[in-house]
This record gives sequence, C-alpha cells and structure tokens, in this order.
Amino acid sequence: MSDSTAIAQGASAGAAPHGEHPSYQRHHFETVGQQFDATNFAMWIFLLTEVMFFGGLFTSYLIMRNWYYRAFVEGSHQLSILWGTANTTVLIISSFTMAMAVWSAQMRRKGALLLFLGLTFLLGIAFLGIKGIEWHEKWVKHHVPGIHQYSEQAFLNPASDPEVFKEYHDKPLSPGMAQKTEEYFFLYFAMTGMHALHMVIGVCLLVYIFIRARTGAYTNGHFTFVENFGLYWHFVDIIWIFLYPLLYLISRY
Amino acid sequence: MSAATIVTLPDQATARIPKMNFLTKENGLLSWLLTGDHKRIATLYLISITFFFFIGGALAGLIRLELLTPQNDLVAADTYNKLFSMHGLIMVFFFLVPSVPATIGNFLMPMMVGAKDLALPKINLLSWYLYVIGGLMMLWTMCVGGVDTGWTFTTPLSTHYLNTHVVSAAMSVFVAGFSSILTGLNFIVTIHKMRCPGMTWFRLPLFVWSNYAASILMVLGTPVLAITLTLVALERIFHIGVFDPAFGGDPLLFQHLFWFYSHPAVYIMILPGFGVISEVISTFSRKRVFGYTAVAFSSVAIAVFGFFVWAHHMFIMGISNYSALVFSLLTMLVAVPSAIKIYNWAFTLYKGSITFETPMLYAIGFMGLFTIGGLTGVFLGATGTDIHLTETYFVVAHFHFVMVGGMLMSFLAGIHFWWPKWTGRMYPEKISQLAALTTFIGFNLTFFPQFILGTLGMPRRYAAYPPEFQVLNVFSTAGATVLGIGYLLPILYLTWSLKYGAIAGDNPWHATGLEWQTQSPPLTENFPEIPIMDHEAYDYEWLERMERKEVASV
Amino acid sequence: MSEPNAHNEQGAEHEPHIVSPGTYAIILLVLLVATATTCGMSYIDLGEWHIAINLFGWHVGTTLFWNPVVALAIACTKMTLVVLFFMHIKYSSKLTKLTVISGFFIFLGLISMTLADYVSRAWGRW
Amino acid sequence: MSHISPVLWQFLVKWLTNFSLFPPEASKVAPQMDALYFFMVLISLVGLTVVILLIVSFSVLYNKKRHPVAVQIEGSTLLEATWTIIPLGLFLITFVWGALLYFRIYTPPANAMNIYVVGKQWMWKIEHPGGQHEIDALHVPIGRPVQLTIISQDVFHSFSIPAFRVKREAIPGRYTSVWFEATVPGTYHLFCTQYCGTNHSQMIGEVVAMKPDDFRQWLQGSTSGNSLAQDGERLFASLSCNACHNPRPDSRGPNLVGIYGSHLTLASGETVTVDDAFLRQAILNPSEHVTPGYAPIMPTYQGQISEEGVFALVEYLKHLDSDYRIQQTLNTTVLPADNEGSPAPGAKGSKAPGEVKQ
Ligand code: HEA
Ligand code: HEA
Ligand code: HEC
Ligand code: CUA
Ligand SMILES: [Cu+2]
Repeated sequence: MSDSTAIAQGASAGAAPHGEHPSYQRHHFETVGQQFDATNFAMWIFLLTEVMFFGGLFTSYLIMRNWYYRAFVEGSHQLSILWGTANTTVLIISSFTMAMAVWSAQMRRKGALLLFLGLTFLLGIAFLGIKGIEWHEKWVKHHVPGIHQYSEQAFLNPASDPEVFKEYHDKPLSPGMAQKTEEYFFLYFAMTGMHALHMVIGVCLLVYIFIRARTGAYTNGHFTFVENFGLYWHFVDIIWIFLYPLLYLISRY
Repeated sequence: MSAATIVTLPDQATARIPKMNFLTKENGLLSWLLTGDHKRIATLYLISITFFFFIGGALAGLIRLELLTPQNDLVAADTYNKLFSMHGLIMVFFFLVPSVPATIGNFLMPMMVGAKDLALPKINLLSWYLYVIGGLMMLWTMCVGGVDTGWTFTTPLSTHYLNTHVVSAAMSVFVAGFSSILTGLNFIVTIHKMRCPGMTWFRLPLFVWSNYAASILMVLGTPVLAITLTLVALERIFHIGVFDPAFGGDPLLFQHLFWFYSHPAVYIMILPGFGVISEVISTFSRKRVFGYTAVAFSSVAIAVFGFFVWAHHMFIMGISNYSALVFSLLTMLVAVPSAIKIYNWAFTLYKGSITFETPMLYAIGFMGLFTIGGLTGVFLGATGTDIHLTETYFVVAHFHFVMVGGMLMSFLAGIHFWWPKWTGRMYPEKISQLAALTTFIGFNLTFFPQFILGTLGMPRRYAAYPPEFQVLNVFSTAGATVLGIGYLLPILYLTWSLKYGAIAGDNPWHATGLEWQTQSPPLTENFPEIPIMDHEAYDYEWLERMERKEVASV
Repeated sequence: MSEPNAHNEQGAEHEPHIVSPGTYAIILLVLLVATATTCGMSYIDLGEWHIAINLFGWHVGTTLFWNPVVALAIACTKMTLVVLFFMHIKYSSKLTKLTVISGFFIFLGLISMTLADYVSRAWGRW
Repeated sequence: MSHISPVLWQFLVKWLTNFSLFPPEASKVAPQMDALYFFMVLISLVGLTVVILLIVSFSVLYNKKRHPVAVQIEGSTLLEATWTIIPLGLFLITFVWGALLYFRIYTPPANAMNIYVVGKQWMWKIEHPGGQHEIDALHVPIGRPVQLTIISQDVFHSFSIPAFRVKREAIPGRYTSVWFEATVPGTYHLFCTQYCGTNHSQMIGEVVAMKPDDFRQWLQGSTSGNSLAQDGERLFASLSCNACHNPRPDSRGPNLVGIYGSHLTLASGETVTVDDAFLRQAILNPSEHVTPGYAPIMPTYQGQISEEGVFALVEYLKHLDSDYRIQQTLNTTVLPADNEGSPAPGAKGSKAPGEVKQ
C-alpha cells in the first residue's frame, strides 16, 4: 500500500533528461515546484487514507473496551509498561532523527543525511526488536488468540494455577469476563501488528533510501522522496502515540 | 506561447485520423502493459471492466432464469446464493465503482484540466494492476466454488457459518479497494495541482467537479472497508471475534464499519455519472449548464453529507432509535442536492438548441430513471416505511434504478459521447439509438415490477418464492432478456466502428471542453502545447467565435 | 515553454520552509516529557466524573474516567506537535492544512457517530 | 385456445387471478404505513412528472429545428431556491411522519401480550406464554396488541410479516422487539428477510390471525401441558438456580421475587430497569451485573441453556411475584383477557414496580 506510492515517486528521479529541466523532473510536470507540491500533497492524501484505515480499528477498540472494560484492564496489565514506554521513546527519537534526515537532505549535507538515515533505521529495528520480545512473551503465555490454545486460565476466577495467579495484583475475573481478554489480545495483535507492518515497510524503504542516498541522490536539491518518506514515518509514529496509552495504560493505578 | 486554446475545425469529409496519436505512438503488448499514459490505462480499464460487466451480466441472467418459476428448480439454493453474491460483488467492485472514474475519468481528467497526464502516472498504472489482481482473485474465487455471503459480507454468517471462499473474496475486494483509492488520490492531486494556466475552479467542467467529489469518498471511505474486510478474514482464519457475538463481538459493529464505506460507495458509483450527464446535456442543448455553481457545490455537498448517513441501511437491525432518527434526517438532507442537479439539468434544456444523438438519449433516460430510483431511496430513508420495504425487492429495484438506470446509463452516454475522441471514429448513430431505446424499455420491464414485488413483501435473496409473485417475476425476467440485448448491441457496433466507423474529426459535437480542442485520438501528451484557459466552461459563444476565426484564416 | 507563476496554487511553495534543528530538538524534548507524563499519570487515580441527566424519566448517564481522557489529551497534543513541526504543516499551504483537518473531521465522524449509537441504545428500551 | 400454448394460457390465468398491487392490510399499523407510502408515491409522482414535463416540453419547444440558436442563461437564484426548498420541505415531512411511525412500531404498548421468537438456521421457533410451541407458524388473536420478543441463535435473521407491515431483525445475543395488532382474520406470509445462508428462502411460514374465540380454542388445542413459566420453573430447579435463589434468609443469591420491572442499583452505581434483556444478561453474564451485597459467585450459563430455555426462565422470573411456586396448575394455559381492563398474566407492565409484593 504505502510503499507503492513512495516507490513510484522515487522512480521519478530516474526519468530521462528532458531539455533544460533537471533530470529528476518528470515530463508531465511544468516545473519542479509543481512536481514537489503534487507528490507532497499526494502523500498527505495517502496518509488520510491511512488514518481512516486505522480508524476502523480504533472504533472497534473503543467499543470493545467500553463493553469489556474489566477484561481490557486485565489484558492491558499483561503488557510491560517498561517495554511500552521504551518503545514509545525509541519511536519518538526516531521521528526526530527522521526529521533531521529531511533537514540534512534539504541542506544538501550527504554525510549528515546518511548518519540520520542510519540512526532512524537502527531505531526502527530496535522498535521492532522490542515488539518482537513482547510478542514472544505473549506467545509463551498462550495469550495469542487463535493461533494455539488461548489461555484465559490466568485471568480466571478461581485461577486454576495459583502460581500464575500470584502475578496478578488485581481481582480475578469471572469466567465470562476472563474469556473476553481474548478480545483484548485480538485487538492488541491486530493494532500493533498492523502498526508493525507499517514499520517493516518503513524500514525496508529506509534501506532503499540509504543506498540511493550514498550516490547523492537526495542531496542534489531533489529531496521529495525523503521528505515524503519522512511524512510516512511520522505518521507511523503518531499511530503509536495513540496505541501506547490505549493499549498499555488502562487503569494502572 | 499560444494565447488561446487550440481549435481546429472539424472537417468530417476530408478528415483523417492523425498518424501520431496515443494509440499509435508505440506498439507491442509491453508498450501497453508498462504505459504511463492515462489514456492507455483508461483503455486497459475499459476492456477489463467490460469483461467483468459481462460476467456479472451473465450471472444476472442466471438469477433471472432461476426466478422464472417459484420453485428453486434451475439451480440449488446454495448455487443461487452464490450467483447473486458474485453478481453483486463483481458488478459493484469490478464494474460500477471503476466504471466512469477509472475509464472515462482517467481518459479525460488530465485533458479537462489542461495537463499532459495525471499527477502520478505510475500510481495510475499500479492501480490498474491492483484492479487486475483483485479481479483475478475474484475469478479464482468463482472458479473454485464462489462465495455466498451476499455482497454485504454480513457477519457472523460470513465469519463463522459458511464454508465457502469468503477470505479470498474479501481479499480480492480489499485489493480492488486499493486500486480505487489510488485512482481517487490521483484525481484529487491532479485537480489541485495540475490545472493549466487560467483554469480556475469555476472554469472546471462539471465532470471534474463530480469526479473530485467522488474521489474524496474513495480516498476516505475505502480504507475503512479494507480494514473491515481484514478483520472479517482474521476472524474467519483465527476463529475469534470482534464481530461474532458467540465470541463476545458485535455484529452491528461490522454493519457500522461496512456501511461507513458502502454508503459513500453508492455515491462513488453515481457522482462520476452525474459529471457525464452535465457534459452531455450541455453539449447537446448547446447551453451552459443551468446553475453551474449549484451543480458543482451539490456534488461536494453529497460527498460530505454522504459520509454521515450510513446507518440508514441498519434501521431495523437494532441500532438505537435515536440514532435511526439522526441518520434518517441526514438521509433526507443528502437527497436534496440530487434534486437540485436533476432540475438544473432539466432547465439546461430551456431555450437551448437541442439535438438527440445517442448520448443525449441515454442522458434523458438517466434523468427519468435516476429520479425514480432516487425518490424510492427516500421511501427507504424514511424510517417508518423502511420497516416494511427493507430487505425486499423494493430495495433491489431501488438500487438497480440508481445503479443500472442511473450510472450504467450515464456510463453508456459517456462512452458514446467520447468514443470519437477516444478512437477517432464515430459509432453508427441509428443502431446505437435503437440500443439506447432497447435498454430503456428492457430496463423498465425488468425492474419496475420489482417495486411492486417489494411492496407486496417478496424478500430479496430468495431462491424460491411464493407462487403468487410469479407473474411479476416473469415480466422481470423477460425484461432482463431485452436488457441483455440492449447491452450486447453496443459492444458489437462499437467494435465494428473501430475499423469501419466514420472518421470523427477533432470536435464532432462542437463541444467546448478542452479535450475537444485537440486532435482525436489525442497525442500522448494530450496537447501540442499546454493550453491556456481564457473562458468559462461551456462557453458556446467562445467556441463559435473561435471556429469562425479559424474558418476565416483557412 | 512554461510559465511557472501562471500555475495556480503552487507558486507559494517552491522552496519548502526549512525548520531548524533547534526547533526539532525542542519538540523532541517536549514529546519525551509528554511521554513520561503520560506514563507517570497512569499510576495516579485521577478519579471519575459522573454525568447523569434525568429527563422525563429517562436516565441518561455515563461515567467519565479522567485517566484515559487525560492520556488521550496528551496523545493529541503530541500528535499535533508532530504534525505541525516534524511534518511541516505549520509551514504548509492552506490547502494541505485544510486537507489534514478535513481528514480528521471524517475520522471523528466515524468514531463519534458509531459510538453515539452504542451510547444512546441504553436510553430507550431498544 | 389453451392448446395453442398451455404455458401462456396458464400464465394469463394466473395473472388475472393473482395479480395484486398491494399486500393485504391486516394490522392496525398497516393503513397508517400505507398512508405514508401513498403520500410518498404522490410526491414522487409530482416530482417525476415535473421532471418529465420539463424535459418533454423543452425538447419539443427548443429542439434544433425549432430553435436553432441557443440563448445562454446563467441560472436563476429564485428557481434554484424553489427546487431546493420544496423537495427539502417534502422530504422533511416524510422524515417526521416516518419517524412517528417507526417509534410507534417499535414501542410496544404496556398491555401487549408477549410471544417469544427464536430464529435459527433455518426455522422460526415460537413460544407462547401458555407453553404452546410452534415452528414456522405464528397464531395470534385479532384485536389485541401482541409483542414479539425476538432473538437469534446463530446469525442475523429478520422476522417479517408483510401483511402487518412489521419486520424486525433477529440478532444473535440480543433481544429485539416489535409489536402489532392484527385486525383481519386470515393466513399471512411470514418471511425471514435477512439473508442467513443456504436455506434462507425456506425460512418461511404462516401467520394465522384468528378471532379471539378461535384463538382461545387453538391455544387449548395445542397446549403442550406446561406453560412457558412452568417450563422455566423446572429449568430453575434442574439448573439448581434455587440453590442460591431461594426465600431463605441465608440464601447466597438475591431474592428474585418481584424483581421484574423493578429498578435495581448495581454495584457499579448504575441503575437499571429489570426487563427481559436484563434478565437474559444476568443469567448468561452474571458477572457484569453484580448486585451490591452479594459476591459475584453466580456461574455463567452461557452455552448451557438454549435461547428457548432462557425465554422460559425469563417468563418464569416475570411471574415470580409472591412465591417461588407459580400459581398455576398444569393444563391451565394463559389465556388472553377479552377486556382491556384486566391484562393477561403475560402482559408487560401489568405490574408496576410499586405493587411488587416483597
Ligand atoms: C448508485 C447508487 C445509489 C444511489 C445514488 C443511491 C441513492 C440513495 N439511496 Fe440507496 N442504495 C443503493 C445504491 C444507491 N442509492 C444500494 C446498492 C442499496 C442496497 C444495498 C444492499 O443492501 O445491498 C441502497 C439502499 C438504500 C437504503 C437502505 C434500504 C434498506 O436496506 O433498508 C436506503 C435507505 O435510506 C437508501 C436511500 C437512498 C437515498 C435517500 C438516496 C438519495 O441519494 C437519492 C437522491 C435522489 C433523488 C431524491 C431523486 C431526485 C429528486 C428529485 C427529482 C426531486 C423530486 C421532487 C420532489 C419531491 C418535489 N438506499
Ligand atoms: C452495478 C451494479 C449492478 C448491475 C449493472 C446489475 C445488473 C442487473 N442485475 Fe443486479 N444486483 C446488484 C448490482 C447490479 N446489478 C447488486 C449489488 C445486487 C445485490 C446482491 C446481493 O444481494 O448481495 C444485485 C442483485 C440482483 C438481483 C436480486 C437477487 C436477489 O436478491 O435474490 C437481481 C434479480 O433480478 C438482479 C438482476 C439484475 C439484472 C437483470 C441486471 C441487468 O441489468 C444485467 C443486464 C446485463 C446482461 C444480461 C448481460 C448481457 C450479456 C449477456 C447475457 C451475454 C453474456 C455472455 C457471455 C458472458 C459470454 N440483481
Ligand atoms: C452459586 C449461586 C447462584 C446460582 C447457582 C445462581 N445464581 Fe443467580 N445470582 C447469584 C448471586 C450471588 C447474584 C447477585 C450477584 C450477581 O449479580 O452476580 C445473582 C443474581 C441473579 C440475577 C440478577 C438479579 C439481581 O438482583 O442481581 C438473576 C436474574 C439471577 N441471578 C438468576 C439466576 C438463574 C436463572 C439461575 C439459574 C439458571 C441462577 N441465577 C443461578 C447466585 C447464583
Ligand atoms: Cu433466516 Cu433468512
Ligand atoms: Cu445508503
């Protein structure tokens, strides 16, 4: 979805030389400014579709959360605030480095561009790594709905396994509610999964940009692609900014 | 630097198809499959959606055959369910949604705003490929056994109770959805950023306005459908549920999300058609569209309000009554802009100088049929009567009137209208007029009886029905046959005209749009040089002055 | 062959505004502080607010928990900062600003009108 | 004649004998609905006629032969306003009218007799309070408001009686309700109108509207021996609900006598009115509605009771107004009262919260 937009825009740089225009100007645009504007605007429109895409998930989340609040609290308490906060920090910093990368491209500083792209890439990988650790934990605890036998035992009243039960400082749930934690985890995986998918796409694009940036592709005044990719990256960051309080911080006091 | 837009006189007697045009520029399959030219992509789209239309039409034929008798004797109930599901899915997502925008719109949008191409040609090509991939997935689904959810994928039926190929059907719609998102995105960017000098918003042809409105709906509505279908697929694969109450989910949530797209989608399906009608009516009555601004803004109003009426598909499904009230009210409001358009078109004829070529016949047919379809929509939008009429053939008749009588008619009007521009050749006039008449008669015979059936209470999606409904069903089936012939004719004579049609010349209709002021078929770059817009849209006096000037200079 | 300024709407933005690294750094700092606040806040019970209206025998009431409201408010602020500065909306054309706003408007429409249905179901006996 | 084309002949005969444009009006709301319907037909005809008249007359007056040169006209604010305001006004009238009707159809009167409907793939099961079970058929008396409480056991269905102009979705996991008052005795179609899978079109049946006396007879003739409430009572015992819900002072569960129709304040602070839907939830998801003063120990019965069983329990709890034994002897089915004054035991709201005997 998202990569396609970006790739097609990126490919624009490869267009054949055309008279007195810079090589990266596509033939059907009158000016470079028009080209920049058009692709930038297109990126924004694309981000709006992404907003609506996640919008469906957020709507489902809000309704389920209101219905099964207790289950959502318990499910949420299964997540590690530490990892979650760390990941938020990582992503915010990566947003900063990405903004700096765009700045470097604008200032035509190749070295700085490579540095910041590299940093962004590393932070992106770090985010995915931490996410992986968290998911793995859910896997081990049998909290992945659908894949293998989902275990609501831990939330149950009475808990079948006293050892597991000790971990939970909250009151245990009734059987009906305990089962609804599955709903929470389903949405958790759907939302973080969809977000991670966007991250993966972003990281792949970063590699592509990095390689092209080494040839000086974006430091010649034509930084549209980096700029647009930046928008994408910040958007993914914003989604996480909302996922963090919604998924991790339900009734922690 | 030309100060005025290029006008060359049509000289049909001696005209030749220009050697250099977008069709002949390059040859070979690859030059088509890798093209960035919006006109070639439009052509690819035209071929593919026609293909899907006939598949959908064949399924409709089978539906009607089965309904000839009250018993389910032609096909089993399961098969029947698959028939209408595949019919609805194919017709909506693989024919009607891309019909006008992705073919005619793709072809015209850059020319109408005076640009060389859409803003993002590669994205445009990508969107066609996505369409094809989605289409192939749908065909695959059909070949391995089809799907019987209805086109609405109603949960929890679709997620837990059927063992047909729901996931692949949902994913095929998902992919096709992204194709339509990309088309919409491209249009919006093009309209904002690619207009030629002098092309202010209020000089844009109304076709551009209505496609702009439709694009907004595509871009903001379709993603919600995408995520909804993803959730359906996940729920099906992993047996968990946000939508199935047995697992703690809520089936109404699905309804909300689905209709949040699918109501705007019906406007995606009609707005571009409105655009075609504006162009056609204006050209054949040689008059500026009456109340240009009102028509332009009513499109945008439909797009904006259209987002907030979705729950009128759920009046009896257990939404809160207060909510029903609000959605019903908004439905009434969104119906008004359509009324404005209809009357403005009617008044465009006033003091015009009207001729009745085929596109105009289709356009007039459109106005009658869409008015009926739209007004019966109001029957359904009123909460009280919806209780009786919903989920009956009244709804089926309503949406075929707006979709087939409305959009399909305007699609055909558009195809005939721009055929000379597209191919450089005229379609045969007499037989096409006959086809227009045939479709009109066939259409009414097919779908009017369904209003009565619906009022009598015949439920939709029924493979068998009580015998007292047979008479009207027989009419309907008979009408479908006539209708089928009406649709087969154009494909025959249009193909014929590719080789034998009269040479059209640049502007056979003496129309004012920029697309007519260049050669037919156009150059790959559309215009020899970027035009400068120095007059209002639909300025027939300007056109006359220009034509006179050219005659003088010859 | 082209007349750059004749084109409408793009004249204003040939050279995109360049935001200084200093600004970015400040924003980063604010975002990090906001994250810490969100996190810390979640350990404090901010209480709740009962809204109850009794209209002609209708009991229309909900409880508003302050914790999620505050957390979401902070998230919205963070988003606004990212959009304005990292994504350069503050320096963008009116058109882009309007686009973003209208997108969020529809998004809010989706959420609020769907939720309105769920909330108002409790009002009557339906 | 008939030997020429028997098919055509049959067809013609059918047309002449069966052709109708309108379904029978057999309920109190049907003529009201039809009035609105005809009003809308009327405005549609007016709107359509105007459109057609304009097109035809302009086509004749201003066709190219008659009127070779077009006169350019910008538009007209006055006309624009006309065709904005008139349709808007008419649409708003239909909106208000329709909404009134909608609220009428979905707001059952207090004295309606209650019949329970369970939809499942692909049949309708109907439970009368008197214990009569029906499948794909519904017998109702004329002249009495009848409320249907509907639920689905699997997917969406929709309970539709065209002759009564009523229809309501059967939703899994949730009660919906609709009411009608039949006026003309006869047999009418019952359809499932929501697509529900393979045999959706076979999920049909008959609604028989009967004169009160006939209905009484029918009730007596088709009784199953137990009233629905008695079925409920048995379930109450066999599921050992009475282990906790009993009149003993040390009972672990709250006393359920007279609970129906009362206002309960839950542990969460919410106040709810105890109705059918609440009772269903309290039985299937007890943990979500905890009464203060009681531990949340009631087990969930989700998946252990069929929807009919829940209906029976609900019906039992409804009538539990003095003691845990229902004051009914076997074979005395619940009969509708003939006069408005004394509502039948099944009637909703027959017992205001104030009269509850504790
Ligand atoms: C192109 C597609 C299209 C269009 C344009 C419309 C337009 C409208 N639709 Fe339709 N609709 C569908 C496609 C479309 N619909 C489909 C596919 C379904 C079924 C989906 C399914 O369940 O499978 C459906 C179902 C549907 C329902 C749900 C029915 C049900 O299932 O219960 C409703 C209810 O409100 C509705 C209402 C309307 C209204 C009010 C309009 C309005 O926009 C119409 C406005 C137009 C006019 C009003 C006509 C012009 C007016 C005049 C000329 C003025 C007349 C003058 C006077 C009154 C004086 N439609
Ligand atoms: C764009 C949308 C569109 C179009 C154009 C049509 C066109 C037609 N539709 Fe369709 N229809 C829908 C959209 C559309 N429909 C939708 C969305 C549904 C709801 C599905 C659901 O409930 O889920 C539906 C449902 C639907 C039903 C109701 C089924 C039911 O509820 O049980 C019926 C019944 O009459 C019907 C009939 C027709 C007919 C006769 C045509 C005719 O106009 C078609 C005429 C065309 C032809 C007849 C083709 C001509 C060519 C040939 C016959 C030759 C074929 C040859 C080869 C393939 C080699 N349609
Ligand atoms: C183990 C004991 C126990 C059993 C068995 C039990 N209940 Fe309950 N029930 C309770 C308790 C305790 C409450 C109050 C707390 C709550 O709502 O969870 C309750 C509440 C209810 C309520 C809600 C009324 C109120 O005042 O909150 C209903 C209705 C009800 N039970 C019906 C039933 C039915 C029907 C059954 C059998 C199918 C049943 N119960 C079996 C213990 C039980
Ligand atoms: Cu049950 Cu259709
Ligand atoms: Cu709609």
